[in-house]
Amino acid sequence: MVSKVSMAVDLGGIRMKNPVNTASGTFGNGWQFEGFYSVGDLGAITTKGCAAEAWDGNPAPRMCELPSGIMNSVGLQNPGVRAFIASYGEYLAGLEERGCRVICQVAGHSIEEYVRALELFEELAPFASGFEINISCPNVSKGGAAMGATAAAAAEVMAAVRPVTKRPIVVKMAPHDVGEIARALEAEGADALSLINTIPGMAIDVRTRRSKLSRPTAGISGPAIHAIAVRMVWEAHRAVSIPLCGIGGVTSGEDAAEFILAGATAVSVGTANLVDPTAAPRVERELEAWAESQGVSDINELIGAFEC
Amino acid sequence: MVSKVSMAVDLGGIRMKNPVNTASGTFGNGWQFEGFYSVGDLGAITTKGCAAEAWDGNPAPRMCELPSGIMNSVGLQNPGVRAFIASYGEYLAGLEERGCRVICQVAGHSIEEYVRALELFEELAPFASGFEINISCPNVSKGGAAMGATAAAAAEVMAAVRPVTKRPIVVKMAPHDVGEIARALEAEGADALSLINTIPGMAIDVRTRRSKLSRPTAGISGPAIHAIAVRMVWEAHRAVSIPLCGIGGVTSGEDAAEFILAGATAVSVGTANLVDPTAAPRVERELEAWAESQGVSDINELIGAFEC
Amino acid sequence: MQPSAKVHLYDFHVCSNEAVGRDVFRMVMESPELAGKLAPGQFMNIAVPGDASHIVRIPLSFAGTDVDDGTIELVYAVVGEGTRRLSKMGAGSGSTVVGPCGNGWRIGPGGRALAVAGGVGAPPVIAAARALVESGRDVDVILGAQTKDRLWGEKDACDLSASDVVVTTDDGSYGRRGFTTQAMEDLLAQRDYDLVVTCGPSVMMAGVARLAQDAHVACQASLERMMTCGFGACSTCNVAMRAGGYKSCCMDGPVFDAQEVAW
Amino acid sequence: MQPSAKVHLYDFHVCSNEAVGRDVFRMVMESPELAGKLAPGQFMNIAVPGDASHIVRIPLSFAGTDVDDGTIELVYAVVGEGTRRLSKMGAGSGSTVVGPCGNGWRIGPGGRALAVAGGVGAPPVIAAARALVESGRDVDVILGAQTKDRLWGEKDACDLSASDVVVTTDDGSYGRRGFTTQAMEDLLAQRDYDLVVTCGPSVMMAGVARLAQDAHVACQASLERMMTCGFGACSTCNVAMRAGGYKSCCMDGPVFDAQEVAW
Ligand SMILES: Cc1cc2nc3c(=O)[nH]c(=O)nc-3n(C[C@H](O)[C@H](O)[C@H](O)COP(=O)(O)OP(=O)(O)OC[C@H]3O[C@@H](n4cnc5c(N)ncnc54)[C@H](O)[C@@H]3O)c2cc1C
Ligand SMILES: Cc1cc2nc3c(=O)[nH]c(=O)nc-3n(C[C@H](O)[C@H](O)[C@H](O)COP(=O)(O)OP(=O)(O)OC[C@H]3O[C@@H](n4cnc5c(N)ncnc54)[C@H](O)[C@@H]3O)c2cc1C
Ligand SMILES: Cc1cc2nc3c(=O)[nH]c(=O)nc-3n(C[C@H](O)[C@H](O)[C@H](O)COP(=O)(O)O)c2cc1C
Ligand SMILES: Cc1cc2nc3c(=O)[nH]c(=O)nc-3n(C[C@H](O)[C@H](O)[C@H](O)COP(=O)(O)O)c2cc1C
Ligand code: FES
Ligand code: FES
Repeated sequence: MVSKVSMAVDLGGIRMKNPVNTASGTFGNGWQFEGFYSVGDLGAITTKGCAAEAWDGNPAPRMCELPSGIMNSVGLQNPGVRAFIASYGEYLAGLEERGCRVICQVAGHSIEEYVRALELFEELAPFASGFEINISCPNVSKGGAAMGATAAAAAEVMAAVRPVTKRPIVVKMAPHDVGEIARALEAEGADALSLINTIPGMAIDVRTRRSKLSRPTAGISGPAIHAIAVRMVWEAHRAVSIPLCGIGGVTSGEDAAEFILAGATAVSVGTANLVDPTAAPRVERELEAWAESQGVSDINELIGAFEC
Repeated sequence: MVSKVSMAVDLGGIRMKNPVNTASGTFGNGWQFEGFYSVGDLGAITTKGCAAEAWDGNPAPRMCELPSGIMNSVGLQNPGVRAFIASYGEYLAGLEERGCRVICQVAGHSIEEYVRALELFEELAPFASGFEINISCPNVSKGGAAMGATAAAAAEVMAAVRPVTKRPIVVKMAPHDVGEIARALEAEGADALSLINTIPGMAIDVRTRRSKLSRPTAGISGPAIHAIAVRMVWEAHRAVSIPLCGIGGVTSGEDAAEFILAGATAVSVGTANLVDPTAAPRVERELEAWAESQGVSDINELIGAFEC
Repeated sequence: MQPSAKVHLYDFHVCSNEAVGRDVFRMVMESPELAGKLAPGQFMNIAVPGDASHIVRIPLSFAGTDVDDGTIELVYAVVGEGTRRLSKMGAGSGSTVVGPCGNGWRIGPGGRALAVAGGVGAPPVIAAARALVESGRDVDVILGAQTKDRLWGEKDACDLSASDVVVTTDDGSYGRRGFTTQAMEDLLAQRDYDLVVTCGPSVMMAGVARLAQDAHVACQASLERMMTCGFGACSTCNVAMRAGGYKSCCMDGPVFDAQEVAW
Repeated sequence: MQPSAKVHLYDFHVCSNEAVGRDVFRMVMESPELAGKLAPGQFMNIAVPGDASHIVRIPLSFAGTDVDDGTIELVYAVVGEGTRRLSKMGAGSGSTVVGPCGNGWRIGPGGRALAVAGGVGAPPVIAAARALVESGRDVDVILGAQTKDRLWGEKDACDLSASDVVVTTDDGSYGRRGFTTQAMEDLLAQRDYDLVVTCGPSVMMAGVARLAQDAHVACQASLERMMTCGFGACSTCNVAMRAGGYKSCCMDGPVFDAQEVAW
C-alpha cells in the first residue's frame, strides 16, 4: 500500500523526508544501526554530543534500570570533533546522500568551548544539514544543563554560537522552564528547539547507601518520561513559533503522534533504539499510518492539531 | 520476631510511631482502608485536600494509565471543612487515639481561602496533630500549584497561614525549584515540607486529538516518578534543616529507604494504596527490616545517610 | 457517624477462562469468601499479573456466583492490554481481587421488570434479572450486541424461566436488527413495567433512561468509569449528577437511579 | 573509514530451559542464523518478555553452539527480575535477540593454556577452552563456585579431552576448598602456560590478571558491565583502561587484554 500522506517536514531549515529523527546519544553515530535496517530511510539522525577536544565521560556504572525507563550517566564521552570526523565523516556524508539529514550535536563546558566545537564542525562537516547545541546534559559538572538552566544563560550560549554558522541551529533543552527559555532562544536566533533531554533523578542502593551510578544524580529517559515531555513540547509550542523536535519516551507511532499534535514538527526516538534497534523505522511507519487514518494529505496539517 | 530498631520519628512536631504516612488524595480519609488492615498501625495519615467550602472537582475522565504510573485530574473535589468534620471527625479522632497521627490537608484558591480553611480546621479539628498546606495541586486553575510556583508566592501563603495555628504546619511542594522554594518556606516558619506532588503531564488520544482527561494537562504519580522525587528530596535536604516527608512512587520498603537516605524523616505512600490496598503497612514492615539489616538501633540514624 | 469499610482484599484462582464470542471471554474464578458476599450489581477490582508497567486493577461486574462452590462467573470483553492479559490467565493461575465494591441493584418485590443489556453490559443485567426472578417478579430481557459473535447471555436469560428474551444485533446478523432501544420501545408499548435495569454503552443507557422516563418507569443503570481504587479512596470515578456536582461511581454506584445522572 | 555493522536482530525460540544448580539455569535456544555467526567470547542481548516495566535486554554469553541444529547453549544465574523471567520461559516460547555482540577470544595456535572461570563466568570460558582444544592446544581448566550446587561446567570441561580440570568451592562443599586464584598459583608453579583466559567476578579476574602478569603469561578476560544496547550505540558500558580513558565493553570487549584494564 503506497501512502497517500506527504510526510516531509522542515525543522527550521532542515528538510526531512519524514519527521523521524534520532535522539543524540542513543543512536551511536548511525552506522551501528545499519545491520538492523537502512538508516538512510530515516528523516534525520542526530549524532552523539561532541566537543572540540575529547572528553572521557563518567566512571562506570553509567546505567541503571528504573520502572519503564533507564537512568544514564554517560557524561558526554566523545572523541573530539577531529577524531569524530575522521572516524564517521565519510559514513555521515554518505547518509546525507541517501536522503537522511545529519544533525551534528555540539557539546561544551563553556561558551568558548561551544563556539570552538561549532567552528570545527562548520569547517570539517560540510555534509551536516544542521547542528544541535546541547545545553541540557544533566551528567556533566561544567557546561551541559548548567548552560541551559536559565533563560539568560541559554540566550548567552545562543548569541555566541549564532554567528558561527549559517546552517540551521537546533537547541536541545532541559526539562525545566521550557516556555521562558524557549522564548529567549528564539529571540537569539535559534532555528528550532528539541526537547526534552533526560530528567535528573536519583537511585540509591539502599544496602550500600550509595548511588547506583557513579554520580549522585543522573538522567532519566524512556516511556516513564513521555507524558512529561509531551506537556513540555506543548508549553514550548505555545511560547514560540520556531519548529520543535519532540523527544522523550517515543516507542510507538502513537507516542510520536502525541508530540506532533502537541506542536512538534519532528520527533526523535531515543532509548527505544537501544532496546528495540528497529524502533525508529517502525515509529515512522506507524506515524504514517496514523496520519493516513486521520484523513490528512500532509502530516504538516497535524502539527499542533491538539484540540482543547 | 520483635524488631530491635526504634522506628519513631518527629516530622516537625508531628511525633509518628513509625515513618510511614499516606499521601493526600490517595487514601480517602483513612476509613476506606480499615477493611484491609488496622489503619491505626500507620505512623500518620494525611487526609484529602479540603477547602473552607465544597469544591466539585473536574469532569470525568479523571484518570488514565501511563507506563508505570497513572495521571489524575481530580481537581481537589472536597465537601468543605464543616461537612468533612461532620462525616469523618469522629473516625479521625479515634485514629489519633489509636496512635496514628492525623494530618489534615488544607486547600484554597487564594491566600484568604487557605487562611479561612485553616481557621475552620483549627477550630473544628482539635484531634489533628498537624496540617498540610497544599500549594502544589496541578489540577486546579486557581490556587493549587500556582500558589507554590515561585518562592515569593509560596512564602506569601506560608506567612499568611502561620499565625492561624500553633500546631505543626507541613507544606506540600510541587516538583519544581524545590531548593529555593524550600528555603523560602523554612524562613516563613514551615515546620516540615512534603514533596513531591504529582508532575504535570499530558496524554493525548491520537484518534480524537483531544486530551485523555478532562483538562489538557494532569498530574503523574506512581513508580515512574520515584527517581525524580528522590532527587528532589535530596535537593530539599541540602537546602533546609526542617524535616521532610518524601512522596512519589513508594511501593516498597526499598523505595521508602531511598527517601530516608536522601534526607526524608517520613515517607508517604500514595498511588500504591490504590492498586495494592495493603501497601502502606507492608512498606512499614519492609522499611523496618531494612533498618535492622543496616545495623542501626534507631531509624533516625539513617536519615540523610546517603553517601556520595 | 463512624464510617466502616466493607471492602477487602482476597486471593482468587481461575477455574476456567475461555472465549464465548469474538473477544468475549467467560471466566469462572474461585474466591469463596468474596463469592459469599457479592450482591448483584456490585463489582470487583482485579489485579492482572504479567506486566508491572500497568499498575491499575481492572474493575469487572459479575454474572453470577455459586456460594456452595465459592465461585464467581465473569464475562468480559478484550478491549486493551489488561483484559488481553486477563484472557491469558489459565486455569490454576491466580491473583488478588478487591471487593465487594459499590452498591448493587436495589431490588424488592414488585411488578414486571425490564432488563436491557448492551454488549458486555450483560453480566450485571443477567445477575439483576436472576435476582428479580428470585424475588418473584416477571422479567423481560433485551440483549443487544454489535454482531452475533459478540453476543453473550442469551442462554442465561432463557434459563430464567419467568422471562421473555429479545435479542438485537446492530448488523442484523442474529435476532432483530437494530438497537436495544428500538426493541424497548416496542415492549413498552405492549406491556406495563415497574422497573427498568440497564447496563451497556453510555449512549445506550442514556436512551434507555429517556424511554423509561417518558413511560414513567423507574430505571436503574450500572455505570462505568475509569477507576483507580474501586473503594472510595481516590475520587477518580466521578459521575456527574443532573442536580449538579458529582457522585462516586465506585461508592455511590455503580448502580444509579438513571434519572439522577447527567447523561 | 566507512564503519560497517555486523550486529543484527534475530528471533529465537526456546528448546529447553532447566535448572542445573541452585539458581543456575541452562537454556538451549534455536536461532540458526545467529548460531552460525557467534564466535567464542562474543555475547548476545536478549529481550525477555513478560514485564514491560523492565525495558532493558539481558546480555548473556554462550557456552556453545550447534551450527547443524541451529542452537545456542546459555548458562545463566538467576540474580534479579530479568533472569527470573528468563528462567520461566518454557520450551516453544520465543523472543528476539541482538547479536553477535562484541569481540570474542583471540585464539590462535600456541602452547598450553589455562582457563579460569568463576560462577556463571563459566560459559564463555568453556567456549574458549573448546576453541583452544580445537586449535590443537592443551588446556587446563579451573572452575570455581561459591558452593557445589552453584557449579556448572565440570562435565563440559572434562569432555574436552585435552584438559585437566580443577574444581574449587569457596566453602569446600565440592572439589578443593578456596578460591580459583589459589588453584591457579599451584598450576602456575607446576606448568608453563602461554595464555590465560578468564571470566568471573571482577575481583577474581583482577587476581587472575595479577598472577598471570607476575608469571609473564598473556591473559584475556571477559568483562561484564551494565549494558543498554550491546552494539555501540549508547556508551553506557565503559571499561576504564590502565592507560587512562575508557573502552566500550560491548564493542572493544567483552574480551580484553587483562593487562590493559584498570581493575
Ligand atoms: C464497575 C465496572 C464494571 C465493569 N464490568 C465489566 C464487565 O463485566 N465486563 C467487561 O467486559 N467490562 C467491564 N467493565 C469495563 C472494564 O473494566 C474495562 O473494559 C477494562 O478495565 C479495560 O482494561 P484494558 O486494560 O483491557 O483496556 P485499556 O487499554 O485500559 O482501555 C481500553 C478501552 O477501555 C476503556 N476503559 C479502560 N478502563 C475502563 C474502565 N474502568 N471503565 C470503563 N472503560 C474503561 C478505555 O477508555 C479504552 O477505551 C467494567 C467497568 C466498571 C467501571
Ligand atoms: C557481556 C556479558 C555477558 C554475560 N554473560 C552472562 C552469562 O553467560 N551468564 C550469566 O548468568 N550472566 C551473564 N551476564 C550477566 C547478566 O547479564 C546479568 O546477570 C543480568 O543482566 C541481570 O539481569 P536481572 O534483571 O536478572 O538482574 P537485575 O535485577 O537487573 O540486577 C541484579 C544484579 O545483577 C547486576 N547486573 C545487572 N545487569 C548486569 C549486566 N549487564 N552485567 C553485569 N551485572 C549486571 C546488577 O548490578 C545487580 O547486582 C553477562 C553480562 C555481560 C555484560
Ligand atoms: C545513554 C544515553 C545517552 C545520551 N546522550 C545524550 C547526548 O550526548 N546528548 C544529548 O543531548 N542527549 C543525550 N541523551 C538524551 C537523549 O537524547 C534524549 O533526550 C532522552 O533520552 C529522552 O528521550 P528518550 O526517552 O526517547 O530516550 C542521552 C540519553 C541516553 C539514554
Ligand atoms: C488520585 C490522586 C489524588 C490526589 N489528590 C491529592 C490532593 O488532594 N492533595 C495533594 O496534595 N496531593 C494529591 N495527590 C498527590 C499525592 O498526594 C502524591 O503527592 C503523588 O501522587 C505522588 O505520590 P505517589 O507517586 O506515591 O502517588 C493525589 C494523587 C492522586 C493519584
Ligand atoms: S475508583 Fe477510587 S474513589 Fe472510586
Ligand atoms: S551497551 Fe551500548 S555502547 Fe555498549
